[in-house]
Amino acid sequence: MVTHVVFWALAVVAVLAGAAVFIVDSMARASYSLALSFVAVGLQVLLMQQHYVGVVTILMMVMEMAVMAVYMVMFMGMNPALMPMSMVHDNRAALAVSGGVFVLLAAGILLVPWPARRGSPPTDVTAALGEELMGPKMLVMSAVGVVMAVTVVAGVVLAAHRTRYDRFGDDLRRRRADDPQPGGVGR
Amino acid sequence: MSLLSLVVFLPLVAAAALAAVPRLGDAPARWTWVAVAAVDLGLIAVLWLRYDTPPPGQLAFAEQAAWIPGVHSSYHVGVDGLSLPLVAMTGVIYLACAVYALREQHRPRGQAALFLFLQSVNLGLFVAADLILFFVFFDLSIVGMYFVIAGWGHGDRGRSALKFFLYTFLGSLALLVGFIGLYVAADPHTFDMTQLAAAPPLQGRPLAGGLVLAAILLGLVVKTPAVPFHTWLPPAHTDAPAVGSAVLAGVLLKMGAYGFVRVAMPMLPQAWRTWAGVVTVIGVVSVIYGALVALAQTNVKRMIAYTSVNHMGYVILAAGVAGLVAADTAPARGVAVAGAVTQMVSHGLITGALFLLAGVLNDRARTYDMHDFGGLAAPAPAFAALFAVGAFASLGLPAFSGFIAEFQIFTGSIAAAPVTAVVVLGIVVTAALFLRALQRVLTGETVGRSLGFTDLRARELWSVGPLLLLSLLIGVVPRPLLDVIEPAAHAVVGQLGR
Amino acid sequence: MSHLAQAALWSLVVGPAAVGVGLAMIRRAEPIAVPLSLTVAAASVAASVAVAVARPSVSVPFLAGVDFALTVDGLAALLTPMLAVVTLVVLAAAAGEIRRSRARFHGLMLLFAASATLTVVAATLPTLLFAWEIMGAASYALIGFWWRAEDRVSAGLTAFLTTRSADLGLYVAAGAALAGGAGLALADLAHGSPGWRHVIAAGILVAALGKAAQLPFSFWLSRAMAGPSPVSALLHSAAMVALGGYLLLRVRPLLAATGWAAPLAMWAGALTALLLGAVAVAQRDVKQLLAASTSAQLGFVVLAAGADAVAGGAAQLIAHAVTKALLFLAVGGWLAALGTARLAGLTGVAVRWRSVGWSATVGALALAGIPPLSLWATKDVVLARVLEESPWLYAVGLAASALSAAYAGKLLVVIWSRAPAGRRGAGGTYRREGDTAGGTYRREGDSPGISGPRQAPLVLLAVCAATAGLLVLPPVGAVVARAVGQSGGFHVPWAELAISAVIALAVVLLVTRRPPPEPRWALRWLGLEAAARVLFVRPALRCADALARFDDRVLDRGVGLVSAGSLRLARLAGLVDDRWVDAAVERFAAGTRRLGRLARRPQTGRLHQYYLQAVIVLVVVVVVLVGWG
Amino acid sequence: MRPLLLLPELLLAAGALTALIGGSFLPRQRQWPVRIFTVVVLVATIVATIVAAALPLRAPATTAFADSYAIDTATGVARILAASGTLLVLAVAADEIAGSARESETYALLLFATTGAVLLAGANDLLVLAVGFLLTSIPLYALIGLARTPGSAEATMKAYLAGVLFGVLLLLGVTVLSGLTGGTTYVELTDRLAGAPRAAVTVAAVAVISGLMFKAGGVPGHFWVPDAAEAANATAATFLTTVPKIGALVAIYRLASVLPASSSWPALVAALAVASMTLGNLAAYWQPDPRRLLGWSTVSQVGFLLVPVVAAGRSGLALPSLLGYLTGYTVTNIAAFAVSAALPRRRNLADWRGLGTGRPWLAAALLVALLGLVGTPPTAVFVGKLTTATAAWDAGYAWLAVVVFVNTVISLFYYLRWIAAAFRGHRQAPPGIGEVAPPNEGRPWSARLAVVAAALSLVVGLASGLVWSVVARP
Amino acid sequence: MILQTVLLVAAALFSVGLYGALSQQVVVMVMMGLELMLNGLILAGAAFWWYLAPVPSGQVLLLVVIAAMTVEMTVGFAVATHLHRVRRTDLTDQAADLSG
Repeated sequence: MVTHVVFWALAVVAVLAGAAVFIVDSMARASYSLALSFVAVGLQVLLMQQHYVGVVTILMMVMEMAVMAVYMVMFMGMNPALMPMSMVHDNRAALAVSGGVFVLLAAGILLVPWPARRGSPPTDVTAALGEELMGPKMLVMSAVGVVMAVTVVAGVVLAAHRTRYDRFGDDLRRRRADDPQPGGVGR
Repeated sequence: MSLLSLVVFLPLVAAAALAAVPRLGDAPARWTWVAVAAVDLGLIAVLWLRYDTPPPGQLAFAEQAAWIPGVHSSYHVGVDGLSLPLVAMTGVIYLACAVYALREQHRPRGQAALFLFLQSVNLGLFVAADLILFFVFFDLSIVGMYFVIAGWGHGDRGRSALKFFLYTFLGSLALLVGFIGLYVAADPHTFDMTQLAAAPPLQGRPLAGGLVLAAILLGLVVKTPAVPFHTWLPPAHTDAPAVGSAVLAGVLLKMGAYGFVRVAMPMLPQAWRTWAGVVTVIGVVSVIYGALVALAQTNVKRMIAYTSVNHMGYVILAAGVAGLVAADTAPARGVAVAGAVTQMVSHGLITGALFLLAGVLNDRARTYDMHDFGGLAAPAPAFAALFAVGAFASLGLPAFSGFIAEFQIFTGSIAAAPVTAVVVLGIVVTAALFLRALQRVLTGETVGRSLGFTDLRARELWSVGPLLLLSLLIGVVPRPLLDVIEPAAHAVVGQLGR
Repeated sequence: MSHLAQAALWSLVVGPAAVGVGLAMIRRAEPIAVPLSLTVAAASVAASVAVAVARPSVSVPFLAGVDFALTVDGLAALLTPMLAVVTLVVLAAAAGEIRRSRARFHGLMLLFAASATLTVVAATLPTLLFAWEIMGAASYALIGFWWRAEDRVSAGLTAFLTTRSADLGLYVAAGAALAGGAGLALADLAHGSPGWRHVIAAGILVAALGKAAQLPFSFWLSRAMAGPSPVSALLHSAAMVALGGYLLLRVRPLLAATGWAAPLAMWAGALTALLLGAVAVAQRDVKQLLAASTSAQLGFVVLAAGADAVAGGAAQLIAHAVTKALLFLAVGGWLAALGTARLAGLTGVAVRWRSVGWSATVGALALAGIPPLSLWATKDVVLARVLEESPWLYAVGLAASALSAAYAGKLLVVIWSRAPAGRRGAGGTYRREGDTAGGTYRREGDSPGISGPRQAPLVLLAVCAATAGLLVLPPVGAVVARAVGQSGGFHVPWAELAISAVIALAVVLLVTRRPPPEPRWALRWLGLEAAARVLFVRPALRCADALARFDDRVLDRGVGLVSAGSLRLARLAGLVDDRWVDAAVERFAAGTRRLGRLARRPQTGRLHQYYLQAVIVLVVVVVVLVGWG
Repeated sequence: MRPLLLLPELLLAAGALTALIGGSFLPRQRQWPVRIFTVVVLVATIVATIVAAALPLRAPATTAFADSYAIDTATGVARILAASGTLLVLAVAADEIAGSARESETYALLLFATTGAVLLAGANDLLVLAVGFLLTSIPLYALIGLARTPGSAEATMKAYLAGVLFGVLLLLGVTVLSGLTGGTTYVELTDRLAGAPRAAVTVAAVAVISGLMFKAGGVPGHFWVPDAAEAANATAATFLTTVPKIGALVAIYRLASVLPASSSWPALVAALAVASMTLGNLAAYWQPDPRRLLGWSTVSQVGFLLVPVVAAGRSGLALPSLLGYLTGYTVTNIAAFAVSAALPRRRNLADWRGLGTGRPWLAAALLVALLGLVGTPPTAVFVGKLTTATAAWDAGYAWLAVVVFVNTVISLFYYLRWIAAAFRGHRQAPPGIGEVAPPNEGRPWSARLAVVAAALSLVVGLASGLVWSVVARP
Repeated sequence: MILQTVLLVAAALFSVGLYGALSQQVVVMVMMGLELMLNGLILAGAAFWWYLAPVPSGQVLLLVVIAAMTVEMTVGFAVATHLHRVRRTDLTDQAADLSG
């Protein structure tokens, strides 16, 4: 019973917060409400006995949204508090399409004869997950590792316009990196 | 590498060499072309001498090597009574073109390479015994001819070339669809012509057979060309260079007609019998229509182009009649098919010669319009004589190959299907239009561009003359040719009976 | 049979043909042209006599199951020497008349003669057709020999087109023969399967009537007069026209076998003899007169073929050949001398040039059927045979012979009457009538006056013309009859001979008293051209009217109407070709291009629109698949 | 487990990291050792694959990591193709980015993306599929962005956002499938999907397949392709229109053969194929920029490449013809891009006038490449088109074969526009890139690559018997 | 609280996210929309795991989804930065030169 109440509360929070992302008038607030929505979902996941995943979700998203807020202010140089913004286009079409998608999904969800539950959850879900990762799904995880590395490279290549050759000279002979503002690596 | 492959690929090798050697002068390039063409013709002569008729359903000088085993397609070549005459005709025409082009000023090296390439492709098509091989050569010929027209043509050549390419390429793809249909229907799957002819697929499946035949017919009819798929022909001819037109009319058109007797009839006998009436009608219409439209032309080249529609119409007619299987008409239909093959050879020689002569007109006077000439016989007697001979040969005068071909087609068709007697009207119209052209261009007072018209040069004489001489030879002594053709023709008729 | 004879037979055909082609093609042959051609002609005279005696027959395989076969049967044995002789004589005469492009002229003549010979000895349909068509083409080249004059070339065109359209009959006949199963040998045609036999007969009949200028094809003959007179001399006498009749004589068993063909041929011949005789009477131009008389005289040959009077027919052919050759050569000489072909312009020529005059007179009298000259006998042998078939035809025949007497008399009167002064002016009026023959003879640069060498052949021909009648009179007649296999043996119809002799004499005398009438319909060759117009152009007109406005101005365009009508059709076809068929393709291409522009629309460059499109596409796909699957 | 079976993938990934790190110690002008190293890595990959395939000590087809990765002919061919494709692309890079600041990183990214493509091709597990998707996509964004031009930035943004959306779709499909079956490996799917609710399976199938269509660059995930092809530098353009497609199409094939027919996936794939080829051809019709034209043409090629997938499981020809076509497509497409890379300043078809006289070899390469893409015999793509169409017909999709050839006719037109321009007369171009081109106009390595690749496409076509014997291995 | 209800919530989140992705102009906001869609995906995945097949691989799937999300976002920031640096804009509509 309690779980039901909690679940519904969280559901309402998640969806409303999600909607708020596109309603509030500053990016900072938008990111906070997105974080809120994620937290709510994470809690729901916890409700469904998946502690590890739920916690990971919550932590990761809180961090990410913090990063995003910082990013907004730093790079985009816009002051979240002051700058009201509503930058939408084709609003009606967007509403129609997303509404239609929701209707379709709902219809599907309600009409599809979902199969019965296969087996029962292991006693220690997290441990089982660990074994799965180290066992049959090792390839997946190692590939994910590679993906992380690639992400770093790609991110740097795209975001950082100053290369090592700008900092240390074409032959990398320069002792001190010359950076526009002090405090880079190589100090 | 046996003789046949040598015949096919020698020009290709020469073409590659010509293309690769950058510092080669113009004169050497031209003479290389002539030499290679001559050697190839010599090899073909050897081929002819060593040829003896293979048993029905088999090929002489056959070679086979695996190519795409996955789809049971192989490099399989060989000749029989249907292909050997066309191979010989191809060699002759290309040699004539090589001689004619000895004075070519515009990028002769490229032209020589291109034409040698085309020669290989055409020879390959006629000897191919595998549908995919056939298609490969069929398509490459289109590509080569596109560059001939676009590169050495005149007038609105770009557009004509594009039109030619799109048109015939569409046809070729329809052909490919049909081939795949044959492959899928065959059991076991194969692209091999001899196997397909030996055990024709789609027997007893009228709908599928009809559709596959329709695809193949579309491809062949566009190339042949027959009404109403011929509209690429006049512009292509008008804007093509003389040698290009000669090859296009002399050899390339035959690919379509050859496909009828080589692919469509033996491999889809039942469907062919079902639709023979349609084919016959197409043939009759092409004959009459082509003749009438030609009669209306004042541009010599367009006129000759339309007579091609008329002449190839006879071939289609014969092919269609061959399918009208009736009780005791087999011999007559055999005569018709033999006439069709003869017609391919004869039309190649005669029309090739006529186009080369038309090229002389453009070379001297930069026009093809009859009204610009008059009394040409006075300044250019040799031209006049050859043109007159060519015209009479083309209108089916006895003692020329055209008569042999058309007489067989007429008698065979009339005997097999009396209705087709109407096509004899075609030869009257043809006669009328050629005599009109002769009168306009050659006779009367010498006026217009005829003034100061220089007569044929040696290279022109030696390229056109032999073609007409050969036509005369066939017309007077047809047996050597017919002895080769007739067995194969009757074999085709026999296959149609299945 | 000896190989020698076979060689002679081959040489008879191949020799002149080869030499002829050589002369016509090689430009530097000018000086040797005349001697060479005369030699060849003489040689073929010898060869022809040889084959006539030895009766060889040769053959080589030609087309599928049918040989290229030559054979000399009795009929051919009669005609071959005649053909060779006439050719030789005409060539000899031409040597004096044609001064420029001799090589081409003699070459073409030899080719023409060779094809004629081949026609005579042909034993199979393909062989016949082979010779037949080449003969037509050669006649085209000869009639249009002076190619600088457009009208002569188009006259040749008319002749060739008319005869070739008739030749279509032979193509059809060949097809029918192949289907008939009896083979393509002329001798076997009669044994074809009954159904096809009729087609064969019809085809051959049409072709023969066309070549023989019988009704309704006669008009091309009058245009053919545009050629040089030696050409007319050969073409009208022995070679082309005559062979039309000859073909019917060859295939008479076939005609008989069908039952309807023989009577049809008889009536066609008889009517031609009658009507063209009337035409000849009405002509004012001597060449036209002779042309019409050719048709008329050949009418008797066709009549003979139908009536199975082979001997008479053959004799008639020969007699007419020599007579006509004689007359044409004589008249040609006069034309060359006077520059006019108008009868009025020829008054008294016989008085000026005696020897030629006397030869021509013999010819004319023979033509008139005056005993004991040749045509008198031959014609009446035929008529006697016809009398056994039907008296009506005999009556028509008699009338026709009376008419021939009339026009021959007319000619005689003109050439012997005293000439009024100032005749020369006639040439001018003559030219104004539109026939350029007279005007153009000057161009050939011939000297007026008939030179010596020209007279010898005339005399020779005159002798033949006088005596050829012996072919049907004892004792030779019996031999001939046996030779040609005349059914019913040989007998001389003295009664008919007498009757026709009387009629002929009477008519000639009558004509010398008062000139015969010249009705317009006859003067205009029975309006055959108009008839051709009605028969061929009307349908063309109707189609053309349906297709486009085809105005009446075309109706004035004379004989070329058939081609003119189809010309219009053809232009329309060309139009259709460019406007519709082509346009369809173009439209397809244009449609594709438009689609090409359309296809670039979705790529707006705005990301959220890509999103929208993608999502919508997916939603649609899902809905369709779930709903449809 | 048997990680050694993944030696080629390991080589690629490790090589990428090594190139990255090694590059960071090299002076800017002397980064060529990294290039050499990359070449070595790729060659090693190819060799390893061939050796592994040749080794008799295992059954022809097997799986690694508990059925999550398939080692079979398809994977082998994909490894070889991807590696050799990247190898060829390096020639373009040798001209274009030699001595640029990001050269080493570029090589690293290329290797990473290649790894991803191979991973996609071999994926026998939905999760591996998803990760492979990420691994191919992310380097591509960086590669597109390498050229720091506004255009490339825009193309990067579009490619990225499109990628994310379709990634989400892919994950959606994966989630539903694994939720329905309680498993992620294809083996489990095959067993359990039969009984699963059809609608759900269909939705999942649509989601996964269209997610992969983003990598393949076909409808509906095609929007980024022409932009990237036009705006990115030649190296990236050549690479991303060639190598990722290999992985994606093999992946689609594997997945399709797992899905139950009840989800009517053949209809879906057939529809996507027709849409891709038609849209690509029509949109390419009027492109003035050769690079963009090629971009659209790759869209249409994807359509042709999807045809054999339709026949998956119905015709024995399906997989061999797909692999054969992929082989031909790889070399031919690289040849075409290499030609455009060799003369980077000619960004308008009109600029190509006079190529035939000025640069005959390059012109010949262009001719062979474009006619090859049309499918003119005897080039490799012709054999591909022939066999794929045959496979489709064999599987009962005769109409699809007809559509293929109708589209081929349409495609002919725009290829001919380029060819005609290249072979028409001499070229009136703005001075500076006139007929007497400054030596730096042409890029030697790209030109050589063009000729070599064109020759290859001819050879592959003529020696298709040989190729077939490889791709048709059990 | 049964499968369908949870899925409905997930669907709601998904659709809201889709709306955002479709309607927003700022790149980062579009990214947020996409994240929201992934958010719904996580919920759905969890629900599937719990109600249909509580096997470990389902958990791995969720991890992969989360990883994907993080990775995509990281690259997203880089892309946005790149775009902002090169074109001085962060609006998708202001980067719409390539078209046709």
